[in-house]
Amino acid sequence: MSMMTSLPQFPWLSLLVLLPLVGALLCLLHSKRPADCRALALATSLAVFAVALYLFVCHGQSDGRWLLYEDVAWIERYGIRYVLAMDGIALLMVLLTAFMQLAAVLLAWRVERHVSSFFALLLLLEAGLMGIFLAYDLVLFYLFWEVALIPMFFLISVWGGANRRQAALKFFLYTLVGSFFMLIAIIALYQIHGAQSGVYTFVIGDLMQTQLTAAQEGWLFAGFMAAFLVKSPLVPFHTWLTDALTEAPAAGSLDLTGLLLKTGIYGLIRVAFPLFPNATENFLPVLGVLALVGLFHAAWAAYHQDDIKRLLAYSSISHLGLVVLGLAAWQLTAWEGSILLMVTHGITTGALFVLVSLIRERTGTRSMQELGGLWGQAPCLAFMFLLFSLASLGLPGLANFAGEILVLLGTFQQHPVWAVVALLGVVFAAAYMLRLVQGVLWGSTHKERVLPDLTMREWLILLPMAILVVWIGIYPEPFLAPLHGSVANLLAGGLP
Amino acid sequence: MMIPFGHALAFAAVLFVLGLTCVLLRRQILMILIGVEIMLNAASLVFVAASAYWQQVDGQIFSIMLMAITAAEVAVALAMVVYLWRRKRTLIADDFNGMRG
Amino acid sequence: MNESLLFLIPLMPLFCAVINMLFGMRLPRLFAEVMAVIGVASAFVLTVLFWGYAEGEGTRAVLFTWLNSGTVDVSFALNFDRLAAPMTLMVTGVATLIHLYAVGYMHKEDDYARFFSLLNLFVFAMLAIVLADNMLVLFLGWEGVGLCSYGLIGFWYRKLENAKAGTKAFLVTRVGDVFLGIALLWLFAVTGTLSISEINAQATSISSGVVLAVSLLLLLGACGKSAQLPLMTWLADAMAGPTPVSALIHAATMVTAGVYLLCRLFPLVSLSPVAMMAITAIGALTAIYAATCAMAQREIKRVLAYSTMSQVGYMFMAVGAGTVAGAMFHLLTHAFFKALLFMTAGCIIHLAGDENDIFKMGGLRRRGPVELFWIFLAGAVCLAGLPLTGGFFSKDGILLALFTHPDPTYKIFWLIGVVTALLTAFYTFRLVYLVFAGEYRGTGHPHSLPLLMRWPLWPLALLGLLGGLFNLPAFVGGGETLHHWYDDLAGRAVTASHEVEWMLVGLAVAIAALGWFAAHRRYRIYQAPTENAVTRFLLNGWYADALVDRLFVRPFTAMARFCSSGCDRSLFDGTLSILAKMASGWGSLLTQMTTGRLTTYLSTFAWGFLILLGWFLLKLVDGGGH
Amino acid sequence: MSLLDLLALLPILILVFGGTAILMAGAWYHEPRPLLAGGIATALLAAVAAGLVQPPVAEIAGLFSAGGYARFFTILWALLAAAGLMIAGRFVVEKKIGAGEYVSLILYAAAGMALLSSATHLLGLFLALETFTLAFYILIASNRHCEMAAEAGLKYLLMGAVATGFMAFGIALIYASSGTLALPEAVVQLTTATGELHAWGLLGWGMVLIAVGFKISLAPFHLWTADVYQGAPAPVAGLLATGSKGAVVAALVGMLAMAGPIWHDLIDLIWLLAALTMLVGALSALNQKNLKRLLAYSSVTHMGTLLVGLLCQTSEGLAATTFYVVVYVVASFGAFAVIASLADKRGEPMSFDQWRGLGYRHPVRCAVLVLLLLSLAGLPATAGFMAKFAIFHAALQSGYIGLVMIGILASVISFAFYLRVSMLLFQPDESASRWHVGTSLEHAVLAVCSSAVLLLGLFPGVLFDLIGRLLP
Repeated sequence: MSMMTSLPQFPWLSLLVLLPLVGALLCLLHSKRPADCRALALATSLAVFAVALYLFVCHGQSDGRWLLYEDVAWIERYGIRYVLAMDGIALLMVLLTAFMQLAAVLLAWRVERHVSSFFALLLLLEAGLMGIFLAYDLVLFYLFWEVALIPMFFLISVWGGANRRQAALKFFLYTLVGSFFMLIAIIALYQIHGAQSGVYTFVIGDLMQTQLTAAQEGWLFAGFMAAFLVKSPLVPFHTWLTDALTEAPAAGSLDLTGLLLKTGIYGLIRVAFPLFPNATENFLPVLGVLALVGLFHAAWAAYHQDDIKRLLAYSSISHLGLVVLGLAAWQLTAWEGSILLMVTHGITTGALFVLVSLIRERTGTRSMQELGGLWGQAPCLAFMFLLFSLASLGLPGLANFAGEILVLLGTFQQHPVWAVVALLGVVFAAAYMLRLVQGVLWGSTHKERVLPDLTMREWLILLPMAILVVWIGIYPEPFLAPLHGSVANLLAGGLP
Repeated sequence: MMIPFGHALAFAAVLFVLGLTCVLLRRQILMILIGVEIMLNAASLVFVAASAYWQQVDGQIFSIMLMAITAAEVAVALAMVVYLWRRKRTLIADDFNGMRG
Repeated sequence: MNESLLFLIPLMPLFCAVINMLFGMRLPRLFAEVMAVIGVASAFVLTVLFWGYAEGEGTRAVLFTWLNSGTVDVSFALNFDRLAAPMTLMVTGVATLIHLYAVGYMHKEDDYARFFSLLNLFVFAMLAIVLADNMLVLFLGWEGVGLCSYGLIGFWYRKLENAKAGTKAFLVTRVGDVFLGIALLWLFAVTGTLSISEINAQATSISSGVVLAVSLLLLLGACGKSAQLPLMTWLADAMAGPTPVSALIHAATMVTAGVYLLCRLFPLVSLSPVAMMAITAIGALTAIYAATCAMAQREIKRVLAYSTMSQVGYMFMAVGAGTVAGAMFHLLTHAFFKALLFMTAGCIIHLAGDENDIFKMGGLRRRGPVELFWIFLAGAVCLAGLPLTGGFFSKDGILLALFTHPDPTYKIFWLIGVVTALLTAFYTFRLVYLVFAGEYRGTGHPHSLPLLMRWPLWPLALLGLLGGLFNLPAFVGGGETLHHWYDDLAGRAVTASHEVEWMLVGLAVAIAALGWFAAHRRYRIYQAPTENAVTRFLLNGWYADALVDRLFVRPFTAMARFCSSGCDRSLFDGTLSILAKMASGWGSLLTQMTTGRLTTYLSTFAWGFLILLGWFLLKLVDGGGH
Repeated sequence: MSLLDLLALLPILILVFGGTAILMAGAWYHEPRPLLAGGIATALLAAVAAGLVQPPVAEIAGLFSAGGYARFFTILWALLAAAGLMIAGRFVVEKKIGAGEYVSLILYAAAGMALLSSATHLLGLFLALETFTLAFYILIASNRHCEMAAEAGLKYLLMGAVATGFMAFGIALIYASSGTLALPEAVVQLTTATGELHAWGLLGWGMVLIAVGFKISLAPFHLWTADVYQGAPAPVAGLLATGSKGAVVAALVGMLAMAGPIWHDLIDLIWLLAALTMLVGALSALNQKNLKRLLAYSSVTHMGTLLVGLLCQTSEGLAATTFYVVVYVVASFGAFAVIASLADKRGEPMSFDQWRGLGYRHPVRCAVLVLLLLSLAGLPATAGFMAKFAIFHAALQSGYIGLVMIGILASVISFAFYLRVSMLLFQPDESASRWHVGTSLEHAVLAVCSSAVLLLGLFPGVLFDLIGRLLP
């Protein structure tokens, strides 16, 4: 760590956080000219993506050490530091964020009300997410953690569906309750560490050396888990997600499912597990069981939905159950699979949300009862829908399978029963996804509806996603390579 | 003759409670104000008694200040009473209940 | 030649599928059709060209790393060996013929690009199964064929029943896939590799319990794809797809993938006698179950579907009896004659004016081209196992293997096999009579048959009839070519005295004749079908669908409703709204205290004062205690 | 009282004499704007004086401290008074309030608050408290065109009078038991006093607590708050919600900082008060349909949180409390300033029906309001978060886990109502009417408040360091 700080280097990580912030500000300043705002948001997202891509290309291989590390004193009274750090996992999440953000901006192109605010919020959200994935000081982490909520709250509550206000409040308060527990745990850990070593700091790497009694560790761990598991989301604390995802505007759903959900799991990986190794070890079996419960519960509930957006929301929960299961297995392959699955789930489910919003734009409904026969009317749209649905149900050769099979292979070596039960979930996934496809694509076409096929802009959103889905499906190596070192490191409980 | 300190305190306490009771039980703004005056006087009494007990002047100074404050307060209060009477033609405290909840 | 070129075999169909998928509708129809046929035909030609690679130990080719994480290191690799080569040849060959047939069959269909790209994609996926070097590539193909089957069954998606049949097929086979998946995970956990040849090599060092468990899991996986009990309900409904699809996927290739899988992992599976017994039992039960069902079906394609199930049951029995060569032999001949039967059935349906019900056919011998009857009959005699046909030899080999199995229990399976053969002969000729004999009973107007639907039947008819030559048993002077080709992969060598063999042949001939005779008696002259409990029971496939519905579907949907409405809506959201209501209830209670009346406000002073005094007294009492 | 004392008292003197001068001038000169400008100038001058003039003595006449801590709050209240006058301009002109009286009362109130924050003697404390209370009696009812203002004035007056009674009697009892009015001693003596005297003294402190509870509206003495804030004109309510409460808390901080941890006997009581106040305030705000009332209840919650900080008695807790006071003052005053800046002939926008969709009519000010509300809620990256963080940190360090949990519960509920308002502002509603565009002075105040909230949120270190050095 220290040797990284000694080298003055270009603050790439700060750039990742600041660029969207600046973009957001500029958007607000141009509130009278919506067209400029769109261009501005797109330019900013492109710039962020370019930076992320550059970092990805430069640091595609990781030996587990920090790829980049920035450390500045911030609030000295409390020993709070501005520490941004990136390892292979963060790199992947940053890349995903930048990529999804591009899609979100393009998707939001046709937003008509309060364009500048919409894009400003979208960019603010990106800044918050980047911060979450990069922060290595707990207070900084918490700050970004909460900051990311606000834009999402307004995106839902202003631009959302019919039930938007209730959904937005539920989303915010639910996650807030969890994160408050985390705040308390952060402060308590800080005090314990300070009292022990005399050094008051919030930097995760330093706090890892705290000597905790079993009880202390358990309580603190519980505080962190409250935040991360609500965000993940863990059954039974998941109902905020289904409502929020259902009501959010298209770009909001995309970011929510593709990125914001991942922050919870990322928090587990980056914060909770390394800080409390013993409590983690004790909790892992419970976590695995909870993940399985979530996986099945959500899959079942998804099967019952009529609103396709809600169905997808449940499918997200189910998939994340598998991700958490992989983590709970505490095994290299499973972890790498989990992280890969996070990325691929972001892309596939994100794309499905895009498609749902396109369908909604065209038909005015999201109810499966009223949809159907889309294949005959908008074949390209329908093809994309089918492709991403298949990816989502874990068809080999498409992206999700790569992650899923790694999770299962890894998990089986530690907990065969978990893996077997999780595999049953695969049938469930097929059941609800096929029901979705059947309800939307097949059946007789509604003659009275005129459905234009994909436009240029929509191709621009979906095509890169489709290419990625196939690419990761058959050649995930570039996305796995940065993980090897970092994951091995985290599993060994060492400092990067 | 020296009145025992305890007696003075007890008397003042009774006076204070009486004043408070007046404040609580009467509905008339003026009567409530009178109740407050009684409470303040009880305080004055304690100050004077304590001043004597501790052989200091601090308490007496305080009680003089208290009188001044009371006077200022009464002045404002009476102006308010007049103003309210002009507006609403009532001096029952509970009639002023336009805001609640 | 570079062995990587072997990848051209599966990739050619894939390439053409992708081209058709992306550009098929934009380019002339002829282009799509030619693309589709070229994709498969070139794979066939390549297989022939590369045949030499399969000899000996076969050839392994690696394209690139697929998944690499920790101990997992899986590549896109294929293994072109003696087991894979004939299968590849059969798949590509039959597929080429069926593609040609499909060009004719689909000539009025608008959505041809989707059809052909899916069909090509299917061939790719099937070849992936056949050629897979490791379990994961096999799984890729395994799921891929499922997907294509799904897409093609529901090809005419505007009728929701078709789409539903596709969904059902996908789901039921996916249940099987789960077991295959578990087996895959388990094998990886035990052997540390996913390479099939390495797993087979290490098989002997795996503990017998694990071998048994994995074998049973593999069996269940195979059951799903091959429509064996208990995962057989989807196949009959799958007939909703276009006929070329039924011919290719649901007769010749995909449904035999399960058999192929068991043969592939035979060195592992054969280590567990119990598993072998289970395989035989499943095969036997399915064979007789499906044969009984086939006897009562009214739709021509459903008859053939049940017969497929039944014949695949034979193949399972062969594997269970330990003869890979026998299983593969029957697989090949069955592929030829069943594809032939399906394709002919497509012609028949055309002629009957899109009528499926055999009771509304009849007299078709004179309505269509003359050769059609003979071709169908060629397929039928193969299926019925009339002597000297391909089906006769392959089926007889299996029965022989069962009969000569050292374990006496197998005699029971042999008996079942014999009874099934009788039933098979019966329903086959029932079909022939009902379709071709007598007068035309339907009302449909015949469509013309394009040339492309007629001539691909000939090669198949020849292959079916002469299929016995591939593995002609020694006692009739044959060279057992297939058995020798497989050599060490062929499993148990079936040896029996000539007397036994002749006796069995005699029995088989007798049985076939008996079946024919029974059908002849019953159906030569048309009689209206009888409706009774037994026929209904058989018509509905022993009510298996209803049973599945009761046992699995309904509890599943009930659970879904419970999770969604019961848990999420009522319990979780309900708790939340109770909490919210409580908070706002407390809030309004508290704001009610703000009455707006001064006296209320003033009284808070008194209350505060009283509380203070009370607390104070308490404190004093407490303090007095010290 | 020497000349040096007067020099130390200079900021107060500027406020008082400036106020008196303006009062006099107002008698002859009726043009309000110059008077207001004079008032603002006086307040700013007092702030500058407090900042620049190094007081030669540490204590003024044994009544008030002249230390850095006192000067810090003097600056704060003087600035607050200036801001209060800035946003009151249109109110005074449009409602034809006597500008001289209004300005001078504000300045007197500021003087009272400044004195209160620096009180080191119970007499000084009492006098300072009464000074600004009397000013507020009048200010609240100053809008003669408004029925509610009169009612609010009456309510504040009567409650205040009774509280004064409690305060006076409480102080008298303390004096009786300890024999001194000087602050640290009056507390310290209590620990040594025995028997009856000890009891009387504790009772006295309890009664002072009740009076203080009224002033900073601790539950259950908070009932007047919402009515008075609703009735009082927003510029006055802004001061009332921030200055009058902040000054009392500042005095308590000073008292505790000097007296050290000796409130052991009262800790249970304060614990209860804090918990009750946080919860009652948050819950009461939940169903409000009137922004000013909502802000009133929100201030109740905040006072509860402040009490938690006070309860810690550690330097950590006191620093946190001080920081919290500043942040609360800025954010809460800013919120009232937004209301004041929107007010026009129809009065102030108050009910939620009036606020609905206003975010599309006045986007910038509504955005500022949202920011300030979020700061009040304690969202990270705003000053409110750092304040809450500091309080929770101090409370945890002192072992008040229960209070922290209750505080979190209250925070969650608070978020609910702040966010509801935020949503309301940006709820599409075509019928939302336009309000006043606001003057540049009002905008300046808002700009200062919002940037302060953000800057203190991102770089709180400056203020923390300052407070750390100033705490007595």
